[in-house]
Amino acid sequence: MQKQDRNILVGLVLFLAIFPVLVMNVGTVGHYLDVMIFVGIYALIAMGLSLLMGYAGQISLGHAAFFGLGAYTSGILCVQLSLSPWLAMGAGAALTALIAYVVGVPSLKLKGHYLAMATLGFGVIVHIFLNEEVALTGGPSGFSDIPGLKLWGFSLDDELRYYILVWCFVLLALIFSLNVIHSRIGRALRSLHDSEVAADAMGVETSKFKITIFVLSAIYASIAGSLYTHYVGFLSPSSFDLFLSIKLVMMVVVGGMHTIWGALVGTWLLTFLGNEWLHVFHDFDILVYGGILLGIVMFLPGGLVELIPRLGRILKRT
Amino acid sequence: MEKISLAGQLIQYIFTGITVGSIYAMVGLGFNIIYNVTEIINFAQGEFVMLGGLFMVFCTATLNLPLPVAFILTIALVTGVGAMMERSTINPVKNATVLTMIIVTIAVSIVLKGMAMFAWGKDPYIYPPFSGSEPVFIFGAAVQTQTFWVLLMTAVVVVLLTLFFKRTRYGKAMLACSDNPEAARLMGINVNLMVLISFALSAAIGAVAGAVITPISLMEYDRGALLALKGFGAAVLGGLGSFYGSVVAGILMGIIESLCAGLLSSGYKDAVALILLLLVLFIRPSGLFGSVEVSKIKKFG
Amino acid sequence: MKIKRRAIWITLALTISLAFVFSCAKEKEEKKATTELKEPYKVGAVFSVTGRTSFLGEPEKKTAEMITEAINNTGGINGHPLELIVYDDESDETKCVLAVKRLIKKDKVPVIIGPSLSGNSLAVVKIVNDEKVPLVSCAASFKIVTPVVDRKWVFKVPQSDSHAVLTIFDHLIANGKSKIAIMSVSTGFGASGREELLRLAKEVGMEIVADERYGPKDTDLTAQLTRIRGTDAQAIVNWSVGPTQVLAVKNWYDLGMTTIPFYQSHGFGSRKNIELAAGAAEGVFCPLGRVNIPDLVPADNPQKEVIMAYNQAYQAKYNEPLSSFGGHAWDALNLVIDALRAVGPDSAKIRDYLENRRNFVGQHGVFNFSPTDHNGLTKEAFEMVVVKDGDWALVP
Amino acid sequence: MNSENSQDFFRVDNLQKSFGGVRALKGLSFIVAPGTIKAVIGPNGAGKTTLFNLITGIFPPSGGSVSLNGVSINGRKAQEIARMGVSRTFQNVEVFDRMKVLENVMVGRHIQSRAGIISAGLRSVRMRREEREVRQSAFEYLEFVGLEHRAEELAGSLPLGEQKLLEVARALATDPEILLLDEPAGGLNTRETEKLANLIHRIQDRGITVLLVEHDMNLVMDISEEILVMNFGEKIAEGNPRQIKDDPLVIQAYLGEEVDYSDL
Repeated sequence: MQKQDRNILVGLVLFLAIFPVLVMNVGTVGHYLDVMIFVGIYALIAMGLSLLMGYAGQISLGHAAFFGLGAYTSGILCVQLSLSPWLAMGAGAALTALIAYVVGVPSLKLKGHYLAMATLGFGVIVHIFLNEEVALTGGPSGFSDIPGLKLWGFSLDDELRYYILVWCFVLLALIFSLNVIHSRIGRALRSLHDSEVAADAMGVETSKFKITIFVLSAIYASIAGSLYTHYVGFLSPSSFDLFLSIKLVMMVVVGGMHTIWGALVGTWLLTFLGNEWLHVFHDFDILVYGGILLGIVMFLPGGLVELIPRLGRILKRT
Repeated sequence: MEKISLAGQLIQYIFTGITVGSIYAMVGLGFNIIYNVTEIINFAQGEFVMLGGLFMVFCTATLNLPLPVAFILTIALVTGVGAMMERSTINPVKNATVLTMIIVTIAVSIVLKGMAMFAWGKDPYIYPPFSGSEPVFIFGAAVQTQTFWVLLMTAVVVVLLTLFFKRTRYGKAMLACSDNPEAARLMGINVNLMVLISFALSAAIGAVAGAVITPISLMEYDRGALLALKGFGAAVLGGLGSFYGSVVAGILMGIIESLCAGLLSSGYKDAVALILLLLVLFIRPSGLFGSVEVSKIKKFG
Repeated sequence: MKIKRRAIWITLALTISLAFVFSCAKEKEEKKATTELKEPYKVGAVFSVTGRTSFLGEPEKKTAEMITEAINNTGGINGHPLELIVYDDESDETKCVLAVKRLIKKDKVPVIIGPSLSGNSLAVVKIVNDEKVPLVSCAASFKIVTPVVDRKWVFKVPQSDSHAVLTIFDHLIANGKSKIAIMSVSTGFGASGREELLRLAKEVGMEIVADERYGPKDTDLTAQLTRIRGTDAQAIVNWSVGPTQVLAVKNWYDLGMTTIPFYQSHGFGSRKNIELAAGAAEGVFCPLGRVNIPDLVPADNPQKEVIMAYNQAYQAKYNEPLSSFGGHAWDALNLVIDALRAVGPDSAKIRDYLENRRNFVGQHGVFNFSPTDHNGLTKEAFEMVVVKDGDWALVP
Repeated sequence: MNSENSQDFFRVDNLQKSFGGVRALKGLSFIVAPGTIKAVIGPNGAGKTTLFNLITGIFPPSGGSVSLNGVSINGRKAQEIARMGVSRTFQNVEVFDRMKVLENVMVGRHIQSRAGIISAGLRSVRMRREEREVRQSAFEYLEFVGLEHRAEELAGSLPLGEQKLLEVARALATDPEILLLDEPAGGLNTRETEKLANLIHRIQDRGITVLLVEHDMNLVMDISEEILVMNFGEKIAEGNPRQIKDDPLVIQAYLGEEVDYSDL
């Protein structure tokens, strides 16, 4: 891991540690801990997407499907087979990885917009499947009463514990991703971006790594799905539709897709905007949301993380 | 009433499929025009259709304009929206990747949706069909007269587009842009203007689609996204860049959906259409009529 | 270019700040209206005001705000002003979960009404049970309140789908029909209705000859109806809300299928739908809560008075026709006000009070809650009506 | 290195390529003996770069074959050919602009390392050891071409001459048996060219066979043991520098130009 990354990581951990202390006893923001749990869940997916988009250079408009597959596998195995939630999470990840591989091999041969359409189509197909297989998934009415998570007999049902759990997962995935980025695989993927011919001539197995990253990002999404399931305790297909896929891509782009930190920033901003801060606008919120998004992508095409060095320069000047 | 015969059913499915498919085709055409000039997939394309329907509501019900006037005014208004969108959001952004531009269009679609919500509320709207509401019976299949308007307008759009691209100076210039924007610029073509025209033209086609489909299917502020999805499917299935491809693919998708809903399973009709689309892509990675070479030249991401 | 850019930035910033100021001002105004002598009673509400099911949440929000205003103008609840805190879940489960948590944690409300959707209600059942805050849902699914042991803190005011299905089946049987085709939209509402149709059809011996589904944004249902035309269905029952239910009626009419009677779910209960169908809805049956048909309710019906009052007040304030969904908010909020008046803002006491409330006359029926029934309605809450001359008429 | 039969080390047989109707290579055959330096020269458009692109698998040949140590490599993917021991540099420099200089060379070590995604993500002991080794050897290659002082800079920020050296280091890092240099001296000044000649000799000293395309005749004459002259996609002469200098066909190929070696 690079020094810079390590510093940011330490900063993030400190922030995460202080955050609950800061907000929990303040009435008006006491529920921010909840929002942060969802930020964590979506950040997990966004990080995988960031690897896929920013590093492997592939787009996916179907990641809500992997999120949903993880969530539903967890939910179904726990409720119908009374499997341990942790086992179910693993099973979900394995199943999702398998499906991602099967879908990824033919899809990743496609380029640009065709790949976008293929992943989008896959996402919609999974969504329809969740809607129609009523016997298995409960159909559009969803299914409820999914048990919460337990760890060594500890029930993880209060926000603080779940917050810690979710962000532990996020940090682990973050460290894993940073390690991958700074390994031969990350180098191979970055080299691909700069010059595909040269990467080829160095013996870099382009398609193999694209699929590896695709599967990895699907596994992240699946684990996020399991965490979502056990927190909310209720599943219905509408939580895993095309619009979520698009929103996830937006999170990555708004944050800045050329670094994995961008995914965290984007997820954090869009989740808080969408769920919290725009409520003051009442009915106007959709317009403001669209406007903010438009402003960011138009004027900061590299995402919000672009602002940080700029801010640094301004601070230095003063 | 009597049971309908299987043949009658089939005819009914195909008519329904062609009607719905024509709309997909028109949305797909809109995608293609912008894509050809800019390589951007404009996800606000569905919003143009929505606006087409709702501006018609405004013109006919609120302003009480006669139908032809309302129709032309609607197209003019939506074209204006398309042009404004290009000037305010696409044009000012320089040096952005195609992916960023796609996100810009998604953001615009959210804003347009929000504006429509304010102007018209969330209820669906409808206005009477262009010529009488009594259906015509063909071989036992009931066909709404509006269906003929949809087909007619699709045909008119296709013919006018062909004439535009083959015969007019601007059309030829736009095709040149699509082949190679740099070369076009060097040849003295105002690429900037061509991009503007492409958005205006797409918006106009979207408006036509919205205006003719609303009497059949109603229209409300958040209908755009799903239409955009289907239209994108048609554009990709036909092969991005191919106008005839998206018309054929759009109608094909409509018919497959309708046949599937009628004969197999109505719940899975969209899934079946999409699975077929994916299979086609896996076998022919550039769609039915797309050129492999062209898709290689185009940059992305 | 530079100047242009700056202009766009400025416009953007101005718009946002203006909207911000505007909405803050609005909030303050609301606050001012409720500052009275005694401490206000808070009631939380979560409705789907925007998003794909905004047609549920919007009248609900309007109704709830209207009632709040009215009660505060007449001295509040035992002198306490009522403070209604409405959040919009945008028809989204995650947002709904967050909104309910916010109501409990940030706003510390003792009781919550809503959400509008069954899925969203089910998503928050666990939270309100854990937090021990009573919730009066405005969504229909019977799952929200079954089994009652696991749903101790949850009530719901809309009639269950089973009530509507039974009303329709009664009418079908009375008219000698035994083979039906069903159509349903693939959303929570449609799926729940479909489940009940399939389940209850078996019980009453109704044969289902076609079971068609469609998406909530489909533009044409001709294919599904044509397939039904190919069966020997004696009636069609359609279960959906929103534009597709109008589409179903229009396509049914256009296909010349009017000889096969068409039944809509109770989701059809808005006059707008009849207008949108533009004549095609003539002869369509549907079971409706009495709130939808104020003029048709006989004068001796216990609900007549409250329904007429609500109807007049709503039309006067918003100048738009009533929808049955607003009625759910009326029932939920008035039940809660009733409880607050009796026991004050104490979650546990409100729950106990609601569970034992009998003979509460509401918009959608006379509620009789009990420890085994957190809905409190029967199929008598529905009247079978038919569209006649562009308006509702009671089925004789 | 397999030098038992020098005929079989690197062999190009009747290699052909047409683009559309244009025949860029019309049946070219030659061999490269192990451990030698061979140059390919010819006027612009003679098909030299096409030859390199066919050998390294950037596009498939239309006919004929290429083999290394008796194993056919034509028609394989570029990555596979790289793994078999053929590495190259590019005429229009293709360094990884946004990566550090050292990282560029580390990509060159790609096929010499094997950490998979799991051991990479978990930073297993083995992976860390491997990573250290990769970094170490990459640094050695940088030292070899004399770029060690630039290790931490972005490759895109280097001047052209250093980018060319970087490409050489990166190509060497793959441990090739044969190294293809595509106009390594293009855009270099005299001093840099001298250093380059020295570098190519040192590469040869490591036992690596070198095949280069070059316009700088002084360099070519100075370092190569054999020269292949091409024109219009065909071989017109082959031999040692002295033979080539005197070959009438070569002189004819450059007719209309001054017969000046520096301009050939």
